[in-house]
This record gives sequence, structure tokens and C-alpha cells, in this order.
Amino acid sequence: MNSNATTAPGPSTGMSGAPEETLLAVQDLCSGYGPVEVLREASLSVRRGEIIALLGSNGAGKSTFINTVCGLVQPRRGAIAWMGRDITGSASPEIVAAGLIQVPEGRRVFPNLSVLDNLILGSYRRGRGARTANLERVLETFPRLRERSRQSAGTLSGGEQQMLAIGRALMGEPVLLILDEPSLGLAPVIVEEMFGLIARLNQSGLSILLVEQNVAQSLELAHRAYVMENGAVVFSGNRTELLASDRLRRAYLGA
Amino acid sequence: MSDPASPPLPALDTTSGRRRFLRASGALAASAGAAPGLLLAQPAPIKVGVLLPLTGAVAYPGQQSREGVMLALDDINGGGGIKSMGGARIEALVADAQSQPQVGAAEVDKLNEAGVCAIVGPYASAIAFATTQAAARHNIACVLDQAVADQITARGLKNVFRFGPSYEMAVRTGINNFHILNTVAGKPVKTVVVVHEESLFGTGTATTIARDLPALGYEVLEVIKHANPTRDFNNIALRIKARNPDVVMQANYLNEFALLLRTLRQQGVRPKAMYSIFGGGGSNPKVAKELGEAAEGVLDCNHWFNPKDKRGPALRARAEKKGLTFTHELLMGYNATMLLADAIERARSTRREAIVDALAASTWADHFMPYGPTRFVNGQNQGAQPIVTQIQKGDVRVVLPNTYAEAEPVFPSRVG
Amino acid sequence: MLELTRLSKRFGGLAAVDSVSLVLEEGRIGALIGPNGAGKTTCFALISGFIRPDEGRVVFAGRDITGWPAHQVSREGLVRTFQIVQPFTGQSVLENIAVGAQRKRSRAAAIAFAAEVAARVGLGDQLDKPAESLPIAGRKRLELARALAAEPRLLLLDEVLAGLNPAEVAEVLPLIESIRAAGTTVLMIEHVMQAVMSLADDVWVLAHGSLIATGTPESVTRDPAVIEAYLGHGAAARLAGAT
Amino acid sequence: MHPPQSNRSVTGMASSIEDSAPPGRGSFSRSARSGQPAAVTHLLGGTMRSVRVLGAIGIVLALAPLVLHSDFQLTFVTLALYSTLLGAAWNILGGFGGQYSFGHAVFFGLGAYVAAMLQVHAGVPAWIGLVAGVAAGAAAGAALGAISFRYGLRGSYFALVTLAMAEVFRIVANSVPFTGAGVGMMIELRTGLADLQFESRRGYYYLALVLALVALAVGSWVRHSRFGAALAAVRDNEDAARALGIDATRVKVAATALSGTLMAAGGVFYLQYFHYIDPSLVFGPSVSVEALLGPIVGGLGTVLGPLIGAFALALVSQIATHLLGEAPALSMALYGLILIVMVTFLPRGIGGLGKLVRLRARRGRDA
Amino acid sequence: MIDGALIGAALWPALVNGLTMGAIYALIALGLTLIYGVLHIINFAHGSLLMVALYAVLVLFERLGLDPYAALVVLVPGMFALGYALQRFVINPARHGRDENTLLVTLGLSIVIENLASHFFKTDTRQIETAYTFMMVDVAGATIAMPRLLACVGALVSCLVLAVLMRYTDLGRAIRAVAREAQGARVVGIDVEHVFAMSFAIGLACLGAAACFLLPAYYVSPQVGHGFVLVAFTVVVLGGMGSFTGSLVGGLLVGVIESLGGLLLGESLGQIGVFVVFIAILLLRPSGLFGHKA
Repeated sequence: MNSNATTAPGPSTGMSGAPEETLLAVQDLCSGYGPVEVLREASLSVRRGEIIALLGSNGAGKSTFINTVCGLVQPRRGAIAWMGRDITGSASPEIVAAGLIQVPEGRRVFPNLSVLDNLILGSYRRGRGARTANLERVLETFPRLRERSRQSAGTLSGGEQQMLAIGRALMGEPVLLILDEPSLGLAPVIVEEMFGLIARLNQSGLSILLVEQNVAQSLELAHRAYVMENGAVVFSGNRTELLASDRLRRAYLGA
Repeated sequence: MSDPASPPLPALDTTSGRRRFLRASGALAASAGAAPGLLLAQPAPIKVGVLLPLTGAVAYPGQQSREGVMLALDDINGGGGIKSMGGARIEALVADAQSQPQVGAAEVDKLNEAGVCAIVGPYASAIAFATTQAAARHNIACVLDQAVADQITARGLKNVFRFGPSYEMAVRTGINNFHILNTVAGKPVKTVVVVHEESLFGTGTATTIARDLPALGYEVLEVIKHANPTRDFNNIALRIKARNPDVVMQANYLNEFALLLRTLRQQGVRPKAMYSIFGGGGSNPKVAKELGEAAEGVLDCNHWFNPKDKRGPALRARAEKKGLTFTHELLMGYNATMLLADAIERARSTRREAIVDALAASTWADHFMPYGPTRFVNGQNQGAQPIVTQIQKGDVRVVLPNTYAEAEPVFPSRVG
Repeated sequence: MLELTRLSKRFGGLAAVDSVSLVLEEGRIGALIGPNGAGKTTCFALISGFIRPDEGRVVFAGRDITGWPAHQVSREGLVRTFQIVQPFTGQSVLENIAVGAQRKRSRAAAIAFAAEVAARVGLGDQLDKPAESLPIAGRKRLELARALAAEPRLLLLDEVLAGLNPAEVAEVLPLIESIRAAGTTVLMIEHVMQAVMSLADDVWVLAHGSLIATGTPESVTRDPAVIEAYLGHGAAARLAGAT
Repeated sequence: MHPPQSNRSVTGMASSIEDSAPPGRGSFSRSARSGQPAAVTHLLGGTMRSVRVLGAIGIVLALAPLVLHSDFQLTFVTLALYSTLLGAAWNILGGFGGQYSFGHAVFFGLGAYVAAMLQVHAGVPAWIGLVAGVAAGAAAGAALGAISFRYGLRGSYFALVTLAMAEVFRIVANSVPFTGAGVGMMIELRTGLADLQFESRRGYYYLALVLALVALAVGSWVRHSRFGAALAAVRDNEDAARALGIDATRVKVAATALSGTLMAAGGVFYLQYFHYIDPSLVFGPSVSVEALLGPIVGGLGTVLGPLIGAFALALVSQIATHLLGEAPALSMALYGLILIVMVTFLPRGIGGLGKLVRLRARRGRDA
Repeated sequence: MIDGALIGAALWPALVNGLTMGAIYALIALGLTLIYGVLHIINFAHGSLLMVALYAVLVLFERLGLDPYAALVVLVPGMFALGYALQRFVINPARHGRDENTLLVTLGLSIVIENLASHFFKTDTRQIETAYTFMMVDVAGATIAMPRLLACVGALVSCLVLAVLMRYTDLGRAIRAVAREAQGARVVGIDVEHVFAMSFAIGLACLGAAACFLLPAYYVSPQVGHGFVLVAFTVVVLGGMGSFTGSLVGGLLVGVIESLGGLLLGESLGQIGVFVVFIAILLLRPSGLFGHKA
């Protein structure tokens, strides 16, 4: 959310130059909490260089999907492959080390730690060598964080916390960055910045899986989109197909 | 540490809700090797309950007492058992009161069922209140090893016998002995500060001292009460320093006694004497050794043997040879058992009534305590008395009364 | 039935609810809608006494209940449900509902009544199941049943349809309608617009703590401001273009 | 600490008292008599089942002395019942209410001291001492609950504040003259029903039995009453309870008072049984621990949990002694070890065992 | 009992005494606050584990002639390892997500430990005498025993070391992160279970250090821990659960309150001061002096 980057450039629609390598392939994933099954055979794939939007109403199972992919919730059935390797049931430290990193819903920054310490912990799974360079890059991207680096994260505003959460994730050198509701509770102008940032990150080579309420702007950016309902993926396709299918209006506005 | 009339602060957690069964213990082995010739004609062993706190807050004195009981049984069984009953051995059934009255009382019932004819124990007064009464229901004689609270023998229970001095007796004697020491030395001591622990034993002692000393011409400058445990004695030491008494009188347990002693020395507080009543520290050879200089000259009015009777030092030597610290708890456990054996010998029976009667009629004089012949009134041996010991050159020496003294008292002793 | 006057609440400088005023007439179904984080749930918490407002008044059935503790508000007949369902875990479905019913009844009567309410919401065959074993749809019903068992005059429903599939939503809609038919006024927070469209008489749209639109369901869903608030800046035009 | 989940069932007898569905009947089935769903009849019948089970236990235990000729066995059961009483008292607040107190000795000690002071200083009959002691426990419970819950204490904070309260009472009892300070208090030996002291073990046995049954019955009432439902609701989800019109603070205060009342009865029993109390004995932490251990081991928030826990712990202790009696400290260590193993493998207490078994069985059927 | 002149004269030394004792409390509480702050468990075995460490120091001194302060080199890593193993293999498996289980397990642990100690070490009180036991240092008119002063310095240094560890190492950051935001920690790839065990281990390492500093000034018996448990909890609550600065300041404060309470009310009743402060803090400011709001 660099103030320099105000407008988001549109996606490279033809995906020209983007290799077709599949980063993440999720097949018929099921999981849940206790007796409740939330995910019911959800499938999704992300190719290198893509921005994927994962859409759906509240409670559709998007966050559970992400948490299961990231190893925070145990999958019950189905398979998750990461860069051709089966990571179903792997522990989250391993998955983070492999470059699959999420920015969780609600940011989950460490409120009692300084901004700098938050960022440093982002590279917990990376060598000390890379840390300084990563840190410099992230602070370059987020000048606001540099200003506040000594402040404890709990004292930041919502927007700043979101920057911090993204910065922290970037510190881990992600190959695929998963963003869970990054615009939640942010003022419109900040939301604009946020989408600008996402676009720039993608242009710099980062693949992104974006879970958003802000459907219109997500679709602006995304190469492809999936729509979830009741723990299952009910639609996938590109923006034009999605807008044409009226699936979105059904999912969000019910009409 | 002398008899705590009640156990100090119970364990935070360890002992709750536990009920324990007794076990038969090592007396058998001890007697087996003694007189092989007798084995064939051996009559049935005489079962005696040994009920002591072996775990929990007062486990240490309880275990010490048990060692004394075991040494006594070695002597009795090794010496041919109870002769009036054909040389029957005494078998100890050891039970753990876990430093809790309710456990002690439950153990009495179990010992009853196991058919004991008498019970030795249970060291602490708070436990004794419960166990003596439980035993009274079965008319089992209780020979108290310590349990010095006067109330225990003041409840009209016919089955309770205390060979050693009661607490009132001890404090009175303690005060008198102190007065004698001071008078003989030309009355160098005029002012007193009393330091005591907060439970029955310390509080009662301190109250009596504070009440009786002024009549003898002493000024009690201050009575200082402390908790168990007290982690820091520096403030107390400073208070004492500020009061500058001629003597510090103590009634507390070993841990606090030792800490206070150490702190006084560190703070350079040097009263003319340190005198404790039932304090135990001044008659504990281990304290004498571990605290070294700091303990030198400390006086204690406590249970101790007559050093002029060879059997006392011999017992001590035996205990120490076993790697034990010879303390008064061990001594009193030994004595209680010997007293009981004498009664059984005269009762010629394991019938409980017979043993109770025999104990009540006891005139046992063949002991090595500084007492006369035994005479029970309401279960209290009238001739019992504590004597004054002093730590001299790293060891415990009896210094008063003169009849029993093995060394001259150093008074004033300039402790500190 | 319910009147809010300039109701406001700030959390550390951020206005979660900013001067919200509305009037809900008796016997109607009102809907409070708006994007995530708009302050709807905070609004419910203010009305139901879980949070004290900084400013403004809450008047319920002619009585000023501003700042009353939650249990007293509930006893007045204003009962809320929770967005994140809050079953009494470890208790059975029947026991859960009976807690709601026992305000004015003996325990036995409460249990019997609870069974009736359970049947009404479609939980009649799950009475002895542990509440935590219910799937989301079941929990939502349970949440609803428990509140209904308290026989509210005004029922605040916080996203009672979220997480239900269309079939389940279709089942619950008549239920809410029947609650109103039985004489209970309803104020709901809802994302499922289908429900809002078919049920609500009055709709208030909240964004960033303030009311941005008021009216019938049809009027607000056509309101460009509302569409923008939901789907993001410029969404109205784009959607219009796409269809 | 989070509110514990209530264990809705315990093993054996307990399951019949708690919630086991009548066999062979699905939840759909209606009981022939009332035309109500089976679940309703079952829940409505809870009180009656409790009464029946407790009655049966009462009768068995009341007749037990006819069989238990050994005084030791009688004492064993007496002390287990005394432990049950303490556990049942704690269970009201800790189990049904989800508020863990580490300082129930406050009520125990107050009961014992009030009764002792009245008997010693005022020559009041023991029965009145019992009533006064119990009343003191109730008042202290209400006061402590009001202070703690008004200030919104919960979880470990509540546990710690109760722990500290017990220490304060211990120190005060140790320092003021009318409690006899550190010297403690001894009541006169005077046997007879009027003095609540008994010549025979049986007297105490029946006193303990009656008190334990009353405490369990109160637990059963809590389990099946409106009050108990409100209490459990507050335990399981305070916000939801408040939304349904339950005054959470009042309910918790009432539970503390009730719990304190029963605990104080335990203190009076202790006094009448052992005749001597001092500050450490009755306000010491081991009393509080004894009260909480039973219900947690037996099954939190169940009617019979305290009974099962108390007897199980007493047995475990016996087993440990039996195995390692030669070394009392080692047998005690074994006891601790068994406790750890039990917690590791029976996370919901012995009471949770039944539930686990049924769950497995159900899963087995499903598969 | 109360005598103005006496109190006036003793005030400064009492204050100094309180501070030195308080430093030891702080060190013991440091481990407890770490364990509470991160794992949110009330560790009832804390006192027993202190006792284990004290016996270890005693044995090293008596058998190998190792100076108690030199024993730090053995005790700190030793207790660390013990802590890691206990949390990983005993406490965690029994937890099942229920706090009452943790309570029972730590209770059970303390029963096991204490009774093993009484079995193997007997139940008597042991103390050691070193060359510096009776060395005294003058602090502006108050005389302090050398071991106490060293204990005080040791406590301060340990607090500092821990603070540095917490602030400047990845592990320290991870521990602090897990304490407040475990989910966030998982997201960045922190193995939360490992961090739990490390926290417990460091908590026990603090006890190891505390034991080395405590023994020359104190004694050891199987029950020695009881005297410190409640005080340590008080320190933790006063300082704010999970706060290291809090536990240092809280420890010093408790030491001073206890010392002044003893001076003014007598050493027995004076204990009440600590608990009254304890209760007042719980009621009025449960987050403690330095704690975060819950």
C-alpha cells in the first residue's frame, strides 16, 4: 500500500509469458472441526504467476479451505499437491518453509511485539542471511512500517496492521501468497491501495490466492476465480465467464 | 525440632485424600538373627502398632521416632523378647499418619483390626488428639513418644500414657533451669526477647515465658512471632539488635531455628545467651556440626538422656553408626517402646486391658532418662523432666541439672 | 417497538457505530444489512445490552432501556441470537432450548415447551443430541430455537442464514415468516440478500458505522451506494455493464 | 481456564441417572404414556432417576455397616463419604458452575471454627454449632462470590483469589485471640447424638452418610433444576446465557453460597470427628485440594462424580500402599503417578469413561 | 509491638532486606510467569521443581565439591532439559485441551517429585556452609550477607539475560508471539508445540538458576518449595501474568511488602500484607502492573 502505487494496473489478461506450471493443486479436499464437516470436496488449482480469486458468502468455507491447505486444519480426505509434491497432512512449519504462506483473516499480527519483530518472525523459517535483504525489501515496499518499526504492533491502525501482516508474510519469501479478506474493515481509500499493492506483487512474480468480499475489485485483478458455496467449489472460470453466469449475484446477493 | 503440638503448615498438595494401610515391618528380621536356638519354641509374636507421620509436613521427626522404636525393638527382641510370655518377640506394624489427624485416626482402626495390643506414636499433638481417641474406643493403650500438649492427657482417656514431660511441665522446668543458670552465674541476664513459631507449641511456650519471667525479675522486651516457614530472618535479627536483649529465648522448629541462628550471626547480633525450650536445635548434633561456630554455646531445654548412664551414649553411638542423626525424637521413640515392653512384661498378656492396667501401674525405673521411677497420674509420667543441653565444641553436652551434667555450662555464652 | 436515536459507539477512536437512528414498528421484519465490518453486530450488542453505548438512546416498547444489563433487556422481551453460534456445549439440544424457555416456566414446563419449539424449527428429531455435534445448519436452528423459547416480543437475528445452503435457506425463510406471523417483531442482520428480499419490510444499510440507505429491499438493492458498499468502488457500473 | 464441558454421563449407575437413552428406542419414539418425545420424558425423569439412584445408594450404604464388621472398613467408607461431601460441595461451583476454586478451605475452616467457637466460648450445643457453621459458610460463599464475580474474575484469576483468601483466613485465625490463634481449638469430649459425637464408629458413619447424601442430593437438584440449568448455561456460554435473560453474576454468587454451605458442613463434621482444629489443619491448602480432586477424577459436573472420585482415590491410595507399603514415600509417589496416568488416559475423569465407551460403540455401529 | 523509634531505625535495612529477598522471588516467579504467560497453565509443580534443583545443587556441592555458583553451568541446562521433556511427554499428552487436567497433572507431578525426594534424600533439612556464608556487605548502613547479595545480583542478571533472550533471539520472539497470538505464529511457520515445550524448559532453567543462588542463603528439604509457590504466584499476578519486567518489579515489591509487613505487624501477621495486595490486584487490576489486558 505504498502511496506511490495508487492505481492498479489490470492483469495481463492473456497471461502472456506466464509459464503454465501448476503450483498448487487441491483435489476433493474435505475437512472440518469436531463433528462438523465444513469442506466438502473442494478442488482448486493455482498456476505460477496467477492471481486467483476465491469468492463466496460468509460461512461458505473459504477460510477453512485456506487453513487446511496451509496445514492448520487436518485434512480428512482429498489431496494437496504443492509444486508437484504431495503435502497432504504436512505440518504448517513445513508448508511455510516450502513457500506457501498466508496472510490470515483478521491479520493476526503479534500485538505485543514491535513492528520490526513481527517482520523478523515472518522469516522464522528462513536463514538469517536472507533476513536483512528481505527486511530491506519489505520496508522499501511499506515505508509506513519503517516509520513505525519500533512501535508495538497492537498500536497500529487497521490498515497499518494489514500492511504489517502482508509484510510479515513477504518476509517468508512466499511463492504463493494467500490473502484472506485483506480489505476487511478498511476504509475505501486504503482498500484501493491494497489492490494496487496486490497487483504490483503479482507483477513482481508472486502468485496470489485472494479471498475477498470485494468482488468487483478482486475480479478486476484476478486471472481466474472460484466460487464456493457450502464447503464446495461450485464455479470456476475467468472473470467474463463468472460475470456472465450470474453465479456471483446468487452467491452474494442471493437474487 | 521438638514436639510440635501440631504439624506446621500442611503440604500444599501432597497428602490430601490419602488413606494408607499399615505394613508389617523389619522387627522380624532383627529378631530372627538374635537367638536361633529360640526359634523352634518361639511363641506368637506380640503385635504393636507404630503410628507415626512418615510422609508430609512432619515426616522428618516421625521417621526419626520410628528409628528409635526400631532400635528399641532390636534391643527387646535381641535380649530374649518378653520373658514373661516365653520370650515372645514384639512385631511392629508400622502405619503412616501422613501428617494428618484424619489419616492417623483411620490407621488406628486398621491397627486395631490387625490385632495390635498397643500403639506407639504419633509424635505430633494434633495427630495425637485424633489417634488417642480413636484408640480409646478399642481400649488400645497409646504410648505417646512425644505429643506434648497437655490437653491430650487431660481428657479423661484411660488409655493414654506419656513417658516424657508434658508441655506445661517442660516450660516450667525450662524457665526454672534458666533462672538457676543465671543465678549461679551472678545474674548477668536481665532482659529477654522471645522468638517463637506461630502454632500451638511456640505460641504456648512464648505466652508462658512472657507470663512467668517477670516474676523472677526479668524484663521481657519483646515477643516476636513468626510463620512457618519464615524465609527471611533479617528483620527479626534487626529487631533483636535494636532491643539488645541479654538473652534470646526461642521456641521454634529446626528450619527456622537454624535460619535465625545464621542470620543473627550474619547481622552481628550477639546476645549473652541463646536459650530455647523444646527448640531441638540446641540438642541436635547435626545442627551443631552444620552451623559450626554459629551454634556454639546455644542452650536447649529438651528431652535428653542421662549422660552418666552408659546406655544413653551407647544408643547414640548405635544410631550414628547406622548413619542416623541422633535426635530427641529418636530417643523418645526408643523410650516409649521400652516403657511399653516393660508393661507387657508385667501384664504377661497381650490383652489390651491388661496392658493398659500395667502401664497405669508402671514403676519402670530401669531407664537412662533423667527421671525417677515412672509414676502415671492421668496418663502423665510425673517424674519426667527435660534437661538443659548446650552445644560446646560442636557437640551436645548436658549442663543442667547438676546431677546429670557432663559439662559446666558456659553462661553467659556470647552466642552469635 | 424499537427506536434507536443517534446511537454511537467508538472503540479506541474508531467509530464502530456512528449516530444510527431507526424506528422499527411492531409486527414487522426489519433487516440491517451492509458489508463485513460495517458495525451491524456492534449495533446489535448495543441494543441488547452487551455493550454500553457512548451516546444515543435505545427505546424498546416505549421504555428507555439504554445501558441496561443484557439479562434485563432479555427479560423485557428483547432477545438476540449470535452470528457465531453460541450453543451451551456439552448440553443436549433439548437442554439448550429449555434454558431459553425457563424464564417464565418451571423446569418441567420449560422442557416440554422446549420440545415444542424444537419441533417448530425442525429439530424435533435431534432433541437428545449433544449441541456440539450438530452441523452448522442445525446449530443455527438451535440458536433460533433457544431465542424463540424465550418468547421474545422483538427478536434480533444475527446472520441466522449464513453458512446454510440454498435448500436450507429455503427451509428457514418460512420459519422466520411464521415467527412474525405469531406476533414477534424481527430485526435481522443478513448477508443472504435473497432472504432480505423475500422477508424484510424495512431495510437499513450500514457502512462504516453509518446508515447509508433506508427503504424497502427493492429500493436499497438498486441503490448504487449500496452496491458500491458491497462489491466495491465502481461495481455498480461494471455489473450493470456485464449483464 | 475455559468453562469445562459438562460430562453428561458417568459409568455404571451413573449413566442411568444422567442421560443414557432408554434402550431400543430411537429419539423419534414417543413414550406411550405422555405422548411426549422420548428425550423429553427422559430429561423430565432425571429428577426421579436421581432420587432413585441416590436412594438406592443410600440404602446400600445405610445397610453396609451390617456387613462391614471391621471398624477399619467402616472408617474407610466414613472417610470416603467425608471426602465425597467435600467433593460434592466443590462440584456445585466447580463442576456445575465451571468456576474452579482453589480455596474451598475458607468455607471448611469457617464452618469448623464457628462451630468450635460457639461450643467452646458460648457453651452452645453442637447442633446449633452445626447450623451456625453452615450459615457462616453460606454467608462467606455469598460474600466471596459477590466480590469475585462482581469484579468479573474468572478462570485462573478466580482460582488464585480463592487460594489467597484461604491464606488470609489461615493467617488471621493464626493471629487473633478468639480462635485460640496458633494453639488451635479443642472441643470437649461428650458423646451423644445431642453433642454430635458418637461412642461408636457407626454414629460418625451415619452422620457422614447423611451429609454426603444431602450434598449429592443438592448436586442432583442442581443438575435437574431451573437454577442448575441457568448455572450450566452460564458455565457453557455466559454471553448466550445473558442473552436469554439469565443474571450470570447472581447465579454464580448463589452457586458459591450453596457450595460454601455444604463445604462448611464438612468443616463441622471434621470438628465433631476429630475434636481438634488449628488454622493450618482447616484453612490449609490440602483441604481445598481434597475437595477438588474427587470431582475432577470422578467426573466434573455430574451428580455422582464426587462419590466415584472419592472412592476411586481412596482405593488408588490403598493399592499404592499395598504395593509399596514398605516405603511410605514411594507409595505416595506411586499414587501421584497413578493420578497422572489417569488424567492422561481418562481425560474426562472416570465419569467420562461411560461416554467414551458409548461413543466408540456408536461409531462402531456407524461403520 | 509497634515502636516508632525501632521502626524508624529498621526501616532502611528492612527495605534492603525486602529487596534482596524480592530478587529471589522474582527469579522463581520468572519461570512461573513465562510458563503461565505462554502456556496459560497454573504450574502447581513449580515449588517441587525448585526443590529438585536445590537438591541437585546440594548433591553437586557435597559429592563433587562443586561450588553452588559454579553449579549454574550444570543446573541451567539440566533443568532446561527436564522442563522440555516434562512438557512434551507428561504435561502436554495429559492436557486434552482441558485446564483442569493440567492442574491435576502438575499436582500429581508435585506429589511424585516430593515423595521421591523424601525417599531418596530423607526428610531432614539440609544446608550448606561455604566460605562466604558469614561474609557481610554494608549497603549504606544495612548489612547484607554475601550469599543474599549474590542472589540478588544473580536474580537481576538472570532477568536481564532472559530479557535479552526474549527480545533479541528468534526463539524469544517466537515465545512472545505464541503467548499472545498462537494462530498468527502458526501462520509464519512457528512450531507452536515446540515453543510451548521450550517455554516450559526455560521456565525450569530459571528455577535452576534460582536454586544455585538460593541454596547458600537458605536450606533444602522435600517441602521447601511450598513456602515459595504462593509467593511466586503473588509476584506473577502483581507483575502481570506473562510479563518479565512485571515479575522483576513484582518480586521486589512483594519482598518489600513482606519485609515491611513483618516490621509493622510482626512476622506472622505481616504475611497477610502480601495476600491482601494479591487479592486487591486481582480484583482491581487483574492484568497486574505490567500485564496486557486479557
